[in-house]
Amino acid sequence: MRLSDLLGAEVVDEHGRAVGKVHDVRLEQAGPEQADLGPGLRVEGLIVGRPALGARFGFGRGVQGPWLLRLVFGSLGHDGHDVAWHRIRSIRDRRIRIAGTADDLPTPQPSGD
Amino acid sequence: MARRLDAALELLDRQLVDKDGRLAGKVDDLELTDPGDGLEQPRVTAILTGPDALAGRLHTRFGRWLQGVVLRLLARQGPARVPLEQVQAIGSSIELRVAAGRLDTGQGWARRLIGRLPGAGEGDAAQ
Amino acid sequence: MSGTPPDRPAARLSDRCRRGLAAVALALAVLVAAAGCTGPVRSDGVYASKAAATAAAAASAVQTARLAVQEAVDGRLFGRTLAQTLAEAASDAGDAQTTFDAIQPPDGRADVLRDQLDGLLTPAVSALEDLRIAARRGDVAQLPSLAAPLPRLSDKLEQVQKAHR
Amino acid sequence: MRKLLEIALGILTAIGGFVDIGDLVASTETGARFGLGLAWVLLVGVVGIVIYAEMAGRVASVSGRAVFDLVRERLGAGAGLLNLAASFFITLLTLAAEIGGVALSLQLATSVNYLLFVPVVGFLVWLVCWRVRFELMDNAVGLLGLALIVVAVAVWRAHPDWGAMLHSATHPVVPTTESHAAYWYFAIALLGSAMTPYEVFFFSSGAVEQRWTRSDLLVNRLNVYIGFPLGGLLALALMVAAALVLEPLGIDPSHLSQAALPTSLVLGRLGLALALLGFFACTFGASLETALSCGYSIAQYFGWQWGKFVKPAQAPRFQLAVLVSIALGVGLVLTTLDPVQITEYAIVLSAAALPLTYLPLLIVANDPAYLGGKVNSRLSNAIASLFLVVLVLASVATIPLMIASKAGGG
Repeated sequence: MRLSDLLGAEVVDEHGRAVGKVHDVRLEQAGPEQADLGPGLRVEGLIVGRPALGARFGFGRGVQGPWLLRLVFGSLGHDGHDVAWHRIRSIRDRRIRIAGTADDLPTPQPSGD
Repeated sequence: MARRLDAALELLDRQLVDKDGRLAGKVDDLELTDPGDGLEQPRVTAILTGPDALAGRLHTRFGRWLQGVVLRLLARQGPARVPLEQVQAIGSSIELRVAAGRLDTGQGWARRLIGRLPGAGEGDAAQ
Repeated sequence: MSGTPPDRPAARLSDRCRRGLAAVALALAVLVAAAGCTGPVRSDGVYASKAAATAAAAASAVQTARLAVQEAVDGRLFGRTLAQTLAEAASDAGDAQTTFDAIQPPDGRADVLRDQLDGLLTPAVSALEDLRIAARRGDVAQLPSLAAPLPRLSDKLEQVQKAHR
Repeated sequence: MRKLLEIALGILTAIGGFVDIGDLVASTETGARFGLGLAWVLLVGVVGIVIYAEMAGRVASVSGRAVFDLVRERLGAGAGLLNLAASFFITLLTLAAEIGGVALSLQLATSVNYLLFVPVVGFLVWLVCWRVRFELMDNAVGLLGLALIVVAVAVWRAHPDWGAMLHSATHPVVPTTESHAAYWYFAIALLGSAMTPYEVFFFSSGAVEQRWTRSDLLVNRLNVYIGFPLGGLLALALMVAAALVLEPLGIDPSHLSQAALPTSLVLGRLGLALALLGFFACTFGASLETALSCGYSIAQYFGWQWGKFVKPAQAPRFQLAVLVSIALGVGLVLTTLDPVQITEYAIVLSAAALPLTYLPLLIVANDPAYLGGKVNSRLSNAIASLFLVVLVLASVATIPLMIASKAGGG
């Protein structure tokens, strides 16, 4: 499987209602932290919802930037959902069904490494 | 606290730099283990780089067609794989432990072509 | 078109498509009209403005030639640069005349204007051609006499341009 | 002492390298048709390129990464690809115009048909890109471009009425012989010629080629703040020369020969010889810059090794991209499409695409991940943001104006 198979996939909740599209995949270091990447990276969860152009430009992470651009792009902040991997019930060619419903999903915090 | 990364935001499209500081392509996609029926958490096994990996990200007919064309053009089966163990560090670019020559990043045909011109010098020893 | 009657949603869709296509077609028509291609010209006003533009282009070529000849006579130009400058001026004037003559004059009044302008373009183009040939041969001495008619021609061309802008 | 020499050389190169075929055509044509009515746009364009070139140089010096590499990282692969396609097409068009410009300069000096020179020029451009060291190439061509100073000398020696000129520049008015649409169309063309995207690609990639680091930020700033404005003065000199000599005679220049007439009128054959050298040098230099920029943008998007600081065999796909771009440029000129016409389309399309280049650059120049403490100051952010608004407006207005003014012909 490839990361691009998850990106853009359609996520629906247990009632079949659309939650949104996957626009990022959160990875975590599997196992204790060793030199650099050590045992590698594991998928911790999916970030679902409208892509945050502002985040892409780095407004969420330390970019103060000209206020004009923050005004225009900054506002497109994270309004997506953070879907932990263990909530996923099935993945079939770019359509992901999860347990529970959209509103009991936390909004994603910036990964802030 | 285990380090956390947003794959698309902080890995995808980042510049790969080999151990000699030479540029070795971009992170065009990531290879994950298949969750299978058990739906275990997929692990990142390798970084994929090359125009065909890039084309694979366009989940449209055009993307698949482009991927086919690029593969035939570069006469290769699939994108170049950079196993995750060869990644030294992740920052504003991705430093690798290995020389770019060792990675089959599709430089071959271009290097043979350019190498014929006078004064081209020799490529990396390993290529 | 397939014979099956379109069901409700498809019909609504095709209405929207038809309206969309109509809007696009209209926009394209406006764009083409605004771009003002040199097809047959209907109203007299447009013909006059074409005449004015042609007169301006010809006057520009004639003035370029006059300036170049004056500089050459004063020993300020290289022979080859003079030849190139005059060759371009001659071709500009010639192009202006051919483009203008290709336009169909819409009515009698336009015919008068056409003859008047052609009366200036033809001598201008031939004078510039003679200058180009003399310059390419390098005999600078002949240039002043060949350039003699240019001042009158450029003044008259500028009058035509101002009158019909 | 060596540092002083390096700074002086950098500034002189920036001056000589500023003007290209776009500036040559745009400044001369606007001077002849509008007098100094569009001089203010040249000033705006120079301020714009100064602000953004300094940013590009700073980003490259501190992060070691060139503009297009970061464009993809910031916009993502999809938007990055669209940006690449547009920027590459415009840079290729500019490359063709520059190669055509070199051929036209040679034609003007020899009266031999320019088409015969085009393949030779193409080969020479490739040869220099392939073999000549970056600094040597950049400095040699930049210094030769200084020959254009002769145009400014001609304007000085013509003893114009400086007061009247200043007045007409500060109180721009659209001549009765011109339509407003044409006035604003040429304003955009002039802005496009001053801020052509390849200048930023080349300037930032050049900083990496010359291995600039934080310690070179001073050289970068001096080059840009002194070199570019003085280069802009050369473009202004071309405009004033046309306004003084061509405009009163009603000459609408569409050939390089007409652009040289004012200088030879005042300074005679010596002036003409230097002007021809200046035309040749600035278009040849710009041909090198655009050819390399074609290679830079593609290689940086795909992450291939690029640059002349490595042996060609170590950056084969970059060198191939440069070679193919030059071949395409030569091919485009050999279609006998008038190079001045190609230039006009190149600078107008540049104007339409300016935000594509400058938005990502402005964003990266504010990102501490790349610049650490060297991010934009509040002042440069304010000016740069103001410029971005101007660029977006110009970009939106380009196509409608092109139609309304029938590409300036109206």
